[in-house]
Amino acid sequence: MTWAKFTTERSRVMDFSINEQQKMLKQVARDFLKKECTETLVREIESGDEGYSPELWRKIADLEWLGLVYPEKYGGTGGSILDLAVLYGEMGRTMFPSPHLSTVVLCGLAILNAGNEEQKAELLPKIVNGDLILALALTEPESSWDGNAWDAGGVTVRATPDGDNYVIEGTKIFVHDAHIADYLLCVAKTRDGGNPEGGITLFLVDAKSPRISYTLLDTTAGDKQSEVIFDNVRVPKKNMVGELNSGWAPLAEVMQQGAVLLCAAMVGAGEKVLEMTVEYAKTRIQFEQPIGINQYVQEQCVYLVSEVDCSRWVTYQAAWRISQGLPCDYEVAIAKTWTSNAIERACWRAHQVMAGVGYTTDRGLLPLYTKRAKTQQLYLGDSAYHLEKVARQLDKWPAPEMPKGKALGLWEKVEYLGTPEWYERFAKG
Amino acid sequence: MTWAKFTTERSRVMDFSINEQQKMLKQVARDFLKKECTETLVREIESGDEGYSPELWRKIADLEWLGLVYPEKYGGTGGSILDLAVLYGEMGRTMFPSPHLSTVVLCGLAILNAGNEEQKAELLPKIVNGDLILALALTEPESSWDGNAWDAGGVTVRATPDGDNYVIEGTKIFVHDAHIADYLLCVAKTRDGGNPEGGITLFLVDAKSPRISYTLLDTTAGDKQSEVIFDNVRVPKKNMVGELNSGWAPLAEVMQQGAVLLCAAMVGAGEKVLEMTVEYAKTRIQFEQPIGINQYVQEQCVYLVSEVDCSRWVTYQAAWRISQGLPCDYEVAIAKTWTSNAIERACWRAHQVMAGVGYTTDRGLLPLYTKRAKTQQLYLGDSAYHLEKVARQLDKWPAPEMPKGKALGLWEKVEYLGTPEWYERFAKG
Amino acid sequence: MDFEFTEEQEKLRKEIHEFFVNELPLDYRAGFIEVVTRGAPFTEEQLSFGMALQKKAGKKGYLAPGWGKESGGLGLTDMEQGIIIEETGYWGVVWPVSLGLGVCGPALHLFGTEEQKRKFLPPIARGEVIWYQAQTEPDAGSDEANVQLRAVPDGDDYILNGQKTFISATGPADYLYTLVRTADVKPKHRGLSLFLVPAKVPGISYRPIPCMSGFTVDIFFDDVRVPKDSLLGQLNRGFYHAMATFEFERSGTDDAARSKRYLEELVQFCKETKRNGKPLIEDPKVRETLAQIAVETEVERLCGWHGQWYFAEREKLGPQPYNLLELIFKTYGPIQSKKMMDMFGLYGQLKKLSPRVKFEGQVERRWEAMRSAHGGGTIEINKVVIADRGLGLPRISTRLREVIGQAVKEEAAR
Amino acid sequence: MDFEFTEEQEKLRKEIHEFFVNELPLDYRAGFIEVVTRGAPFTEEQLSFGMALQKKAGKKGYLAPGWGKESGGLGLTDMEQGIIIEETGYWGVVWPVSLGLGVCGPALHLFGTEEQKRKFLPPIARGEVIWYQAQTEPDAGSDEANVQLRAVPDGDDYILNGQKTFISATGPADYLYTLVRTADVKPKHRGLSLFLVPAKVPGISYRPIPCMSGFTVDIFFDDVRVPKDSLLGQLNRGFYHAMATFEFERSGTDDAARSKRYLEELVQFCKETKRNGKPLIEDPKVRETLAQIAVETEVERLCGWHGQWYFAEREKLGPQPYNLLELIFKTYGPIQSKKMMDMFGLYGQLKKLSPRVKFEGQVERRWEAMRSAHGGGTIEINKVVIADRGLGLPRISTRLREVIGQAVKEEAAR
Repeated sequence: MTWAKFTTERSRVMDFSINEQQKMLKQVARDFLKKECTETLVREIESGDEGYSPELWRKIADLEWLGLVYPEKYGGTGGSILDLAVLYGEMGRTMFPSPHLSTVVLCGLAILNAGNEEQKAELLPKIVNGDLILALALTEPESSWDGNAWDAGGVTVRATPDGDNYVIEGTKIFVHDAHIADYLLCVAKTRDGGNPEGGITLFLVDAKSPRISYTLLDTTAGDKQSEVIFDNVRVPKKNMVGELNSGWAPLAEVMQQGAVLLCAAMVGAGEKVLEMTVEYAKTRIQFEQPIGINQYVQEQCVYLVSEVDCSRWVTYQAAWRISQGLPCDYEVAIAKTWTSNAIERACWRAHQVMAGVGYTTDRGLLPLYTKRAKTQQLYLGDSAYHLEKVARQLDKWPAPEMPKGKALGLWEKVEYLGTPEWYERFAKG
Repeated sequence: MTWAKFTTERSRVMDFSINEQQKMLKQVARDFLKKECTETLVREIESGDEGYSPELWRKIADLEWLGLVYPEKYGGTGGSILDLAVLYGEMGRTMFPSPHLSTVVLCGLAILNAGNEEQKAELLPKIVNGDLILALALTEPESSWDGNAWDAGGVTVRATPDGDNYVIEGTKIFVHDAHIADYLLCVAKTRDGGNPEGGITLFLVDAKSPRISYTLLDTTAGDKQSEVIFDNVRVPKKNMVGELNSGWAPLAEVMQQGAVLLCAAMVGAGEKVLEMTVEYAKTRIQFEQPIGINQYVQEQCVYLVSEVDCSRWVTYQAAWRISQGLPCDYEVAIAKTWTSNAIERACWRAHQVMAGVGYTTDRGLLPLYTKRAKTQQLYLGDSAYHLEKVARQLDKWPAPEMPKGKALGLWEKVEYLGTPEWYERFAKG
Repeated sequence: MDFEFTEEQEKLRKEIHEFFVNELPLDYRAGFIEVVTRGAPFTEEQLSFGMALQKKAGKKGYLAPGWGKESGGLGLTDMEQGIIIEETGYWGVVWPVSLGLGVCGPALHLFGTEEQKRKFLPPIARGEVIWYQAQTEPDAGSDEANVQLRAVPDGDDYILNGQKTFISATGPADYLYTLVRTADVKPKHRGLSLFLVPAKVPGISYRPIPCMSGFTVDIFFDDVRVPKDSLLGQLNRGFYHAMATFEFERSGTDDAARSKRYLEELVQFCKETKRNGKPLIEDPKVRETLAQIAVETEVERLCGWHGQWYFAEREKLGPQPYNLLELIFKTYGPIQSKKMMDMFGLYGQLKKLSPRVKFEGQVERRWEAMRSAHGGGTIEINKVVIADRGLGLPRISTRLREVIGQAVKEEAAR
Repeated sequence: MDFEFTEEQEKLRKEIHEFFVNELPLDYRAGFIEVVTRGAPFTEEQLSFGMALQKKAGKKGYLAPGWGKESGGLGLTDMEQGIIIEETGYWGVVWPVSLGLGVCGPALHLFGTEEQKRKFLPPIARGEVIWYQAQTEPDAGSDEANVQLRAVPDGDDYILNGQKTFISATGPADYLYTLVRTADVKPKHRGLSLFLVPAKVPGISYRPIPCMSGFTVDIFFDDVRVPKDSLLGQLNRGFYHAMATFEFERSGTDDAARSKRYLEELVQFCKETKRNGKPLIEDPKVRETLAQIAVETEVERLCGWHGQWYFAEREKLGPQPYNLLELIFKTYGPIQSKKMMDMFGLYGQLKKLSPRVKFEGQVERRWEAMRSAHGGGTIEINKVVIADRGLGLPRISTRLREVIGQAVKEEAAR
């Protein structure tokens, strides 16, 4: 069907589509992951101890996925966070297990943004080549309980200068990929009093340093998070990333980027869950009909679409704004709040449709999608946390602009219910 | 179909049915209201100024509805709150507009419980005969906003002794039936400091006293609530109901009774809304079929049943406990929290089914049921208020009892997922 | 991908914005402007203000910016149109001629003769007329094809008999856009035609239907004679024409903008108003409620713009398989309105004109309006459409419905 | 009307209560006792503890208190049975023989021969055996009558071939209660029969199905020979027998009691545990969540008791038109489990055995279990039943489904 064309031309902005390069990246990733990141592999990694496949890590280095957002001078290809979001969509789709977020984004981009030239020149190419795995050690046992896990105010792990070193003391928890990391990017408190954000310093800590101990936690999604105890660990001063007491700003920036990329991964997972569910609704026969003929089933599928689509839009908007260097606090917080909840709901709806089959852990990946969504919801700020960030933006809203026309008193005296004054004139006239 | 009878006899307790007298009361009320409380009448009263029908008020006096819960010595018939709940179900069903709750329950029972013999002998027979209308003046402009409208701490209207009188000063708001009342039962503060509940006194104030002014509010449901300003109103000391500073306890009791009766009225309304909706679902034809064949419509009807049934059970449990003189704080709070929300949801579901027809205000009463439910939800404590009352009961829960058997360590070492140990033995054995 | 606008587009937005800032009265309230410009413009004063504003906007081309200049438009692209609609929505303005703009206009563009276009389009674009969309009938609600209003040819004319109901009355109508049965065939969709009928010809009468919020009418057709050129498009293709036009109703950037303005006013109220000595916005529950609504409003905004973008790109992308705007609005709107009302406690029940009312009773009005939000079809019909067109789930076709209906009847008769 | 119990009933309750207090171990956790007594008793130790406890309870008659003494019961009324079940539920105990008690036992009472009753009932009541209810098949889930497991007569025996799936395995089974196709007729419901089959006869094999929480099995029947007296009730009436028995599954006072105990432990945890220096229960959001769950748990309790009461009065009142317990449980359970998990923030994701786990990981376990709570049928099937039996809404009968199925196929083929 062709539509009448009322309008003369198209506008190039407010564009919801991805560009040609992004489409290519997406297709390559889709093909690669379909072949390499099989259901079997995902299961193996889930139940294994490493939590990732070193072999695939190598392969994605070859595909340039590890340097996608780094400048060419460090071996990267200079892509944007939006490009990376496209890739994360595909990784989320297959639940590709890897320390990409920890290494490339949370630690790597922090180094890129805050590190000195020497650090960048040394570390970033290694990341790009797949030779280095990093892990962000931020959250702590107390702060994770008290609700300020992602705030500077929650940091109590302390770094104290001692000659050419700093000595780090305290416990981090829920540290993703710590067990396989070469370095930990440790967020430490280096000043008392004042705004806590002004007293945070980042340290690159050799993961094999003496007096660090690791304990793997056992989590819903079987992803690998650790408790990491720093028992007076000595770190050379040159391992400080950025200036003393200036660590929070670059960290906050990568956490926003990370949050949006988590959303992108959730969106990719949601797309897959939607496909699985609709496919099941169309092919599962009960009472001589595909179950998708039932409105109860349709309802779940319809809301699944809306959860996934809306998540995609809020996520891409946030990723695009980051990529454009535009203010994005509001959009990132909205993306993480909405998407975290929406994809959890989406998985729940899929379970309603797929019932018994969706419940088994050996005949499909739905349980794992459900559990991954939960972890991703919690990571880098849960819904409640980001909702408060949204609220802080509302705090800053100016008073709504008021019109300037003459006051007319049109609303003062009359309720709007019943039959309007003009009606009789019209109906009888 | 007959059921095999495994068990030898029936038990007489945990009985969800109403007794024979209650059934009779219900039937009489149903017949009377069907005839007298027509849709036309309800509409007339809604849009009129009085908010009730004096003629019907007289008739229900003849039916002994005004003395149902009073002792015979005052002209009553000695019924229970449970009996009254049955009647309120029927009144709620037709949205019978009357000052029954204000007069008979909130004020009348307060007088019965706290008043002196002289007050009771004078006032209660008049109530029973339909000669007296009373209104409870408790809530205030500030307390209604700050969330302590129903707490002693929210009372700022002050009564100060002056010779043989008390002088009452301050503003009450959301006073139901004040505009037609002969007396107001005014809840006043008579002591500063200490527990506010110990500083409340009840006064019967002649509604026509000088220096009282009334302003009708315009509410969602078109019920008649007023702002009442006491500008140094003089009240004779003998009009004090109960002892000085002892007003809160009897008031709290009637408020609980009133809350449960509001629930009973909501349940009756919910039953009617359910009937209307199911009837519509069965008879409205679209696409050659009754719309009730659609699962989307069935879903609304099914939840409507559950909202109404569950509301009935929690309500009757609370009413029964009150009638038995058993502790009921938990059950009353649960009844009001649940029922308020459930009946609002029920009405909303009815609108989903009845769409346009449910939306018109001249072809059915659904809009009015919806709006009445809202008023009843707010009156005598909204959901949030009663939820906090539930929480206070949780505060008092003792620690759960622990068993005393030998510790076995059965849960210490094993996750419950995967294939159990005994399985191989069973499957292969 | 791009989530912003060009400088020129922003200039246009500012121009529209200024138009409203200058034209709307000082004592404006977002929650009530609708009363003047749509809903039920109640008083004669409200109606004349609304019509005067509409004509001013029409003169500037703001009503139908996407239409060609010959039709009274500005010949702008769909995206600019989206911006103008969004800005209009932000101020809560819904034009009395909105159905003329959103439904009749597109139908005329798609199916009208040159003469019809010349005659009808410019007055719509200039905002000089009011159109009703007369579609629903007592037995044709969700089942839109079950129309019984009948047109019988009689010489050079048609004679119309029947009834329409629940017709939104945005002021005194000039014309009706109406779906009429012109043949008794099966499937019944194939016997309907669209007619453009003057609102006040002999034989047409009206009856008011008071509603929970807003105002609708019954329209009765009693031997109404209209000339044959009142037919829009092909005879007996009216249902399909209407469905094709429906696409134009489905994109909309105004809904979220309206919600946004409303939220802005509520946030401001919560900053200025104290509870227990502290600004309301510092209350954790209020804070959470407002932020959650802000999130949903942003989602709604993107739904609207996604629809607009898709619409703009339709030649490249094909017809839009589904549009989530309505689903989101009808899912979250009722919940939001309840949460807002709950924030106000006992004061939530006070209506606009009540003494002691807070926030001008806007929460009460919104709650009431959202109790029964079925404009443009129930949410259930919306879900049916998405399941069918968007997901290709098995569909109960018209033919199948007839089979089932028959079987149900037989079974009941057993 | 009465919402309490007699003194004697309270005495009975206390007796059962004491039984569990004395028999359950000190290191008991409500959230995990199920692992031992049902769900997936994982270790051999857990299994033997569960079976030993079951036998102790059986010896006292607590397993089937409503059955006659000749069958190993106590001959008590339905209400006393409700009390014992409630008390058992409070402690989170679900007997390994629960399906024997709740399904096979009633079916035996209703349809069994005297010999079958004598043979099967007492071991169930004594808790000496484990029964599986083998109903679901790959193509017979919600459509329970679509059974393909087939029994063919062969001399004095039947030969069974086919498969059952998603069968809850509460321990090593002794017997299977299973629905089998014994005739190919239309409607397909009329060709099914119930069989009682020893779990370990030649030709039966099992395959484990690991699930999100809990454990189920596939059961394969490969030329399984069973004697003709394995048939329970009438030949080809099995579906109707199963439906009649279903009524016994639908009343239950244990669900809410289990939720209540769980809530009590959580409330206690929230009193003992501080967040930001204050007991968790003082956090407004936590407080609201706990209170809301308490309200829903009380509603669930009354649903259970209403069902029990109705069941007890069934001769006076007729068959129960609907039971809301499952609807309520499956509607609120998932929401509750999410809210509880959210209370724990990052700690919510820690499983029972994880270092640093809080509240023994009970919230994680419950959340996971409630992601997919379809035991006893999906909530959708529950709604279909209530709409049909409870409300008499128009029903898509079997015959009609066949008509529709055929029409859909034809349409797809067009």
